[in-house]
Amino acid sequence: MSITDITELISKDARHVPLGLLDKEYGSIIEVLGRVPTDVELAMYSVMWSEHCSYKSSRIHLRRLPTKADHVLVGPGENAGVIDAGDGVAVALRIESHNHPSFIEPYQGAATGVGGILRDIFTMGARPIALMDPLFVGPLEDAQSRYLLDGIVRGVGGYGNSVGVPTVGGQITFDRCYERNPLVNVFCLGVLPIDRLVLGQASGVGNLCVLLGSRTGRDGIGGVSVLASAGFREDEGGAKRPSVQVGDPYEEKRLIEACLELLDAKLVVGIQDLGGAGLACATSETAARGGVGMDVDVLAVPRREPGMSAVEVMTSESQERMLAIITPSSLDQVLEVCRRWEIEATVIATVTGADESGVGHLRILDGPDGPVLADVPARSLADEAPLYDRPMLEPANLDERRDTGPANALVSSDYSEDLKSMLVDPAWIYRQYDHQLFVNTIFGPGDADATLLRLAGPGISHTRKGLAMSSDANAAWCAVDPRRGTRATVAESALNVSATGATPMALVNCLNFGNPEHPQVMWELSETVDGMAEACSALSIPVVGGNVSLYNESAGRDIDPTPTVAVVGLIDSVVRRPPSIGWIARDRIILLGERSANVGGSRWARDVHGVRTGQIDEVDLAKHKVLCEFVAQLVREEAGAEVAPGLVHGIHTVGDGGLGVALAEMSVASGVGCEIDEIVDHRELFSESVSRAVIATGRADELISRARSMGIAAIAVGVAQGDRMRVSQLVDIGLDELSSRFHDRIERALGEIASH
Amino acid sequence: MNFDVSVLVRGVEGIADPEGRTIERALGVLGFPGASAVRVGKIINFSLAADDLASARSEVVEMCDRLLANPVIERYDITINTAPAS
Amino acid sequence: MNFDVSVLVRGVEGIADPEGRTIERALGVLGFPGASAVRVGKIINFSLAADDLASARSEVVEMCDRLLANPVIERYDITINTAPAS
Amino acid sequence: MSVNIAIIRFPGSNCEFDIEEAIGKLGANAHIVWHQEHDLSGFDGVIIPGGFAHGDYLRCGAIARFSPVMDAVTRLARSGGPVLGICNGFQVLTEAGLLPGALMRNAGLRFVCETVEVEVTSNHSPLTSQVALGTRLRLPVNHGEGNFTCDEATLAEIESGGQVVLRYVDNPNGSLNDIAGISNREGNVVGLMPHPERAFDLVVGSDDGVPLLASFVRFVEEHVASHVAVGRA
Ligand SMILES: Nc1ncnc2c1ncn2[C@@H]1O[C@H](COP(=O)(O)OP(=O)(O)O)[C@@H](O)[C@H]1O
Ligand SMILES: [Mg+2]
Repeated sequence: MSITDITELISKDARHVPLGLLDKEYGSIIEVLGRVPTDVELAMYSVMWSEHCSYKSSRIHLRRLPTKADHVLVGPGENAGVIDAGDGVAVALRIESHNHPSFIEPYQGAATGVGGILRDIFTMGARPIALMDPLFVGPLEDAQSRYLLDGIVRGVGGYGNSVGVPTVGGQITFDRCYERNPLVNVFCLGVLPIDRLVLGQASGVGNLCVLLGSRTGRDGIGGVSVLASAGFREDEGGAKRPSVQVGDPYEEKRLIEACLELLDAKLVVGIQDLGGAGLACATSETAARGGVGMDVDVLAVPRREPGMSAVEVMTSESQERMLAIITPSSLDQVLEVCRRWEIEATVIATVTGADESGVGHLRILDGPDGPVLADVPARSLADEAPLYDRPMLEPANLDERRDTGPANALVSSDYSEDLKSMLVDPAWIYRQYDHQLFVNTIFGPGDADATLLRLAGPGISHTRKGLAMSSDANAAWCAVDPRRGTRATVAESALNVSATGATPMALVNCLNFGNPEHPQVMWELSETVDGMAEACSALSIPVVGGNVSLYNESAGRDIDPTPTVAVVGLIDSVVRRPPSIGWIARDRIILLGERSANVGGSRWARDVHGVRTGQIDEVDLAKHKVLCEFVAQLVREEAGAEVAPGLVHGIHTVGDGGLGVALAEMSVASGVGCEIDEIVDHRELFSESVSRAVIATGRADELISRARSMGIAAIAVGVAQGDRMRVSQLVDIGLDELSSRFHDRIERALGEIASH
Repeated sequence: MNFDVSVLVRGVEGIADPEGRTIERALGVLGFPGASAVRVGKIINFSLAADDLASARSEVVEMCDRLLANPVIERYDITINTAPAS
Repeated sequence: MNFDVSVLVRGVEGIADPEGRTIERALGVLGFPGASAVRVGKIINFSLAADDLASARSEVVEMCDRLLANPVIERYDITINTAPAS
Repeated sequence: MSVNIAIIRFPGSNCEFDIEEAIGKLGANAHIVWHQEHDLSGFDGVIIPGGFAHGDYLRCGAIARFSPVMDAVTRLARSGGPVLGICNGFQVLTEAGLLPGALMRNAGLRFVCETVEVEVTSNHSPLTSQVALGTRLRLPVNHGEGNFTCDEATLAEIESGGQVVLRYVDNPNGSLNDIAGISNREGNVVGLMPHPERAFDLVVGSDDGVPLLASFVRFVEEHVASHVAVGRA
């Protein structure tokens, strides 16, 4: 077909417009097929070529991330990244966003976010053993934000608790940029015996594809193209309602057990979860990865509602479904396992060979020998979406935004009150989550800078190893300088993991950004990827997976760039509980890392004074790596020995809220106050310069000299004692008040305890 | 005046109802295979002091929209009766 | 024959109803102080194939006693209608 | 001689592996038994673990009591065999009528996962027979429906009969009389909301669950020994 023919076709036929496809994308489809697509074909292209599924705006940038290391078994591109943890055990990890659905219906949006990420993990053959949920909502003063927070937290808990996977950590950020566009990121980690590792690939002509789990309903049709790939205009929540999905954790629980049993019994050739874009995605991706074709009998798909069309069946995002590719001879055994777990299992497709030119075709048939509703190269759906190198534009006022002058000129009349106002205990959130299941949780939420689990789980051999994980994000840093802010975020996450004695092994990321059609947003994304690549290379942490969520905007306003990272690390031997964030009376308090009096980009400047400008300090990544290794070594000595050396009593990294918040949290955690005489400038108290940690010790000289011998700056800033937190002439707060302001912040805002 | 209010909240058509499905399966296992299309809803009863029936109704509609039902996935039916004078 | 069944399950008198209390408090905060004595129940709707109304009823009573309600804390009311022939 | 303890697994159970590990550490043989089994002969005691047996949408434990294995559990309980229900297991035992009362939604309407303090208030159960009265233990709770309730007559009966075996020091869920765990009148069936198997190693924060589960294993051993003795006589 000639270009003019195609152009003419497009101008006559506007079927693609409501599906979110551009004219030129429609043109590409016609070009691939050499004809006008059928309705089913067009619907499948629209969901598979959506931003959410195809990463068409971000793919060319993501290529710059470092993804390789000897221990990486599976990198980006599969459902989850997988690393080798030694002793025949592998760890699968991934993070995803469920932002738009959580704004429309917070409970179900968050719940189905959890459900979706779990399937990404067990589809690799891993048993999910841990979830983390970085959340971003508007300020607690805003009624809608409180409603969203409540629903989101109930949703995460409602699904995670009953599906039987503990939520062991997360993060909560309150900022006005999320007021009409909350972010719900969900991280999941699973463990597996290495030989159970399986990929989402179809192979073997004549093999059968079995659809497992829930019946297909009209839920979430077009969720990826209409919902996740466009922003919210004013008051649009209502119009997008048909995309809401309802989660069923009990179905998912049985699905996990049935799938792991099928994999253990070696009954499965390949397996893939059904997420965004439903069956269209699962069938085309497995066929494309295996270089084969597939004949799908759409009539065979069990339905929840009468009268569903083939388009609806192929694009429905009904939850709790998996597609398993099996040999015909194992069908009876597969059905038997599913029957035991009360899982519906239906053969819906067969694997077919490639055509003479080596192309595998995905064909959708209406009945086993029925009319062909679609016939497209599988690869064209899965891998050949158009890639965009969208225009990028550096913001004009960068210099002004990065000027640290205004922030550093700020003064307050009452620094004690400032500090109290900045304290938030996320316990209200994690108390609603089972965070102890599998009895692996050495450090759960709130205990330490990172979560620390035993590396153990049903079905894997027991070791003394520990598995650390931390999720981090700081949009305020990134808003001013996405590249530097992302480097700092990765550095903070690596240091959090190191503070539990672990060596960082892998990172997954979730890039939450605004509208990619805004050149400034693409510039932010590109800078973020570069910053992440630089930090990960310098710290030797491979990126094994990620997720990009674009169009996070409301009423034309983009959110601040919010790259969330989750770093996972390993520690060889945990025989004792390592030191956490408490201290003991009479401990000396040591600050490791460079002093800083820069409050640019800090929460103090932003939340207390409303100043959102000012650069954070640059992280020296080479020095940071030494600090991470030093801190991990100190903690490992305490955790790995039957008799601890007792050099480190407590440790806490300095991040959001600066030294002031870190010291306050350490006081509250231990019930012992502190007397800090070395810090006399309020800016030093609130600076968020990363690459720093506070250590409490009874043997200050030994600790300081060990640090300095590694080239790490170390000074004693004060002592742990008494029942007040005192910092020179700046801060003086009774421990009781400090504790109640910390613990009660969210409950008070939600009206669950009366405010003063 | 006092009114007896009853608000019935149910999932909108087409939305999955895992609770209903689980009950249906359990009823089948227990020997009641004749039960089908099980859907579960919630009923909220309360008494309301209001000037008259019309203002009671408009108040209850507002309660439903703001708190009792989630319009994205639920619909509601309101029944109001005059409470017997006590 | 087909019947439309509706089972209303409520807490027995005297047992605390934390959900009702919470809703009542929330209504007060939202500016509806006139609502009182809020109680929350569950409504289970389904269709039932049975020979006649009497056998439908006795089947539903059995379902309630065995599964749908816990007599320690709940009581139930049954409504059965003949389903419109379709 | 080491005793055989059945750990019942429903499709939605999730604490079965945790309790299996704990019981194994105490030297008993723990076997996970599928809920569709009809036969528990060969087992000396039963544990119903935590989780969401059948999704628990209707009421926790409501559907579980109809699983085939529950007939066998009931027979074992009625013949004096030791039965322990933890969290969801406690809910299942009340629904099955093996323990009095019921567990409602938490008073705060929120799921609670935290470590709380409980006090041993009776020895009249397999779980506490070896633990001194008044002992205070720190145990994790993890539930949305742990709010124990019953009618006044039942309450009077369980209080006077020494059936309240554990009480919360600081009540997390609104349960009547701070009840955290109860036994049946005969003292061979016991249920509790806290999770002793989650407090089994100082590395994870507490080992206060050990005395309770050790007491249960000891009770099973004594039950077996007394039956053997009876059989011989
Ligand atoms: N949404 C959440 N879900 C679960 N745990 C959370 C959540 N938010 C915060 N936490 C936990 O609370 C603790 C404190 O969080 P945060 O203030 O972000 O720590 P830090 O600033 O020290 O990194 C951490 O252990 C974290 O895992
Ligand atoms: Mg953090």
